[in-house]
Amino acid sequence: MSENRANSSKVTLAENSTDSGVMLQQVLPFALLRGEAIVEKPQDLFIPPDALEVILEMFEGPLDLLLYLIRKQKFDILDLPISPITTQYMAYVDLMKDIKLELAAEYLVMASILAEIKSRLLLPKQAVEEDEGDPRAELVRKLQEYEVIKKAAENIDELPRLDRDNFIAKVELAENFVPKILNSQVDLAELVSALHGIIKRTKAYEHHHIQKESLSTRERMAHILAKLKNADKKQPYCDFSDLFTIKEGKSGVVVTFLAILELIKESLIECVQTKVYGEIRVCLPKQV
Amino acid sequence: MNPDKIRHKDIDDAKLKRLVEAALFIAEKPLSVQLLKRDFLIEYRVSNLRIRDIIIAIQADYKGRGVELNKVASGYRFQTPAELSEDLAHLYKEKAPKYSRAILETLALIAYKQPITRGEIEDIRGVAVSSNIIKTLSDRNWIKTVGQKEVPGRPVLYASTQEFLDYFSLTSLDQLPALMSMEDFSG
Amino acid sequence: MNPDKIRHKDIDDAKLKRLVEAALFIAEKPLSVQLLKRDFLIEYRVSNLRIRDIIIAIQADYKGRGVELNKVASGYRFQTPAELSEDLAHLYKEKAPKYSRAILETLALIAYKQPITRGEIEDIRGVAVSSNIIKTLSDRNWIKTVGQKEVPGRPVLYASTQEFLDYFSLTSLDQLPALMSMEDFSG
Repeated sequence: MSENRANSSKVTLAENSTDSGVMLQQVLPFALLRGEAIVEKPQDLFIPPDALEVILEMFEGPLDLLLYLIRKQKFDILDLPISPITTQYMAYVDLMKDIKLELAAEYLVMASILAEIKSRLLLPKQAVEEDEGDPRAELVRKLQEYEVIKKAAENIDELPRLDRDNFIAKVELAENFVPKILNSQVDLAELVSALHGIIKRTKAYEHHHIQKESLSTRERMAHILAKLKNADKKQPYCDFSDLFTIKEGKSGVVVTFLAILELIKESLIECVQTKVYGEIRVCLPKQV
Repeated sequence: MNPDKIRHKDIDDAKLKRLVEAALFIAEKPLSVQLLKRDFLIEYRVSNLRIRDIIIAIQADYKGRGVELNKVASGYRFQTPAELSEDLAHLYKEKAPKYSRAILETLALIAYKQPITRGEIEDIRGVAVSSNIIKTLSDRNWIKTVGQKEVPGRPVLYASTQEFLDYFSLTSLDQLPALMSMEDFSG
Repeated sequence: MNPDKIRHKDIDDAKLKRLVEAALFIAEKPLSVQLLKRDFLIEYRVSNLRIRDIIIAIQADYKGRGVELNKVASGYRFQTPAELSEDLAHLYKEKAPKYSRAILETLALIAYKQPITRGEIEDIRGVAVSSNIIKTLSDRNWIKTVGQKEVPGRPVLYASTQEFLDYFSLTSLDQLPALMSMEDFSG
């Protein structure tokens, strides 16, 4: 309904209208009022302005009003009798004007179109050129096109709708339901920028010598520690040679060796040799 | 992440059926086979065909029950059958919005004549189309813009959406009621 | 209105079951026998006992399915079974908040300076490292303990994991970007 009001085609009682009503001068066919019976209005019938407004607001525009008049009179839309239709249309328009309804411009445009078609039909036949065709054709086409859509809109209105004809089944989740939390995403650049942040903040950081080359050593250090941690509780050590993987080649051996030296320096591991030329065993420091 | 890496677990038909059934009931919107796979079955190795078979089995299970599994434009959803509408509707009558003829006619034009410009709608209806009508239809997600017409002013072209079809329980535009034919005009 | 006057129509068990089932599925809240009668069965002559029997029959129908009919404080409602919660959780994926600077710095130090103790991280960062940070990174399987440092208190040593490398698509730690050269921060 509110859309109707905003529509420029609306016909509304002018504000501050002092008209208490209107005495109608001629018979006009009246519309279905909210689906109720057709009001065939006697000549002297007094129609309250509110009711008129409701009736006139039922029309979606000049095409709708024309279609109503045609259907009401059981006229053939394909052989449109322009003269009576124009008369009736004008009566409605005059009525709207009479009661100071704010008349959409489209109604007046249609009035002039009808008047023009009527005058062209009144011209002597020979004055109309052959190829000009029926002056009503364009209007008839528009009326048909509009009626198709009017009917389609009515059909759509009757389709089963959600919350009116169909209802969606809703089911609650179990009490133990916990939504899955997606892990936050981290960019490698963020990680590096975080570290740069620390470096900038910490003057003493120069001692820490973080460089690309040392990383493989540090990684190996972590590997060795993890290996020792996971070693059998009864034999909590690793043979020195087991820490090396020959497949890694010379550089791999160097990295492992540097890692072991660094771990010894930081007192993170101990190396023991039980006999001369015996296997060197690497273990975690004895617990104090 | 590689989805093939995730989809590794096997699932038997009984479990798959329970899961699909539950998913369809708790989802906020209709679920397509693709959505079911992506949102509920990501951990499982299961083919589209198998999901479709399971859906057909569930549809059969719910024949003649209080709810049925229907296909609408954007997927499958459980809803009450038409036969029960009358008994269920009276509680909800006030909730269902009514739409003005202006809105319905504009919607009909967009649905049947899409893509269409506002000017073309005004031409056929014979009156101006207020911005409120377009806004109401857009807010409901029933219409969307699908480009601009290459004529002076490059007006926006409107089309209907899947939500529009879902709302009216249709699977596609060709399920819309047929338009009046020329014979309907005589008399 | 006199309810006796309204409740006049007979309803057979099959229809009653469909209607009760549909009502329970579309209701916004759990439905008690009284609410079912008042809101959905007002037109029918039906006893509380009969409604209760129907509910028991529906509960039996849904045993082992994707949803079940449960009694809660204010009435009956359909719910997903507890066993399916984990699988269904996928639909309601929530994005965790972005990691804080503190988390990223701690992770960076563990990656570049492993094996490293919490104390050493605190020394470098100049602020305490909360247990939450360590927990977040451990839960994510990005860090692990690789032993204890032989200093007083024997603090745990942290290192990065294979998952950490996998996440960042690295094959080994030396693929981590090189830090700025020493000159850059010698001033």
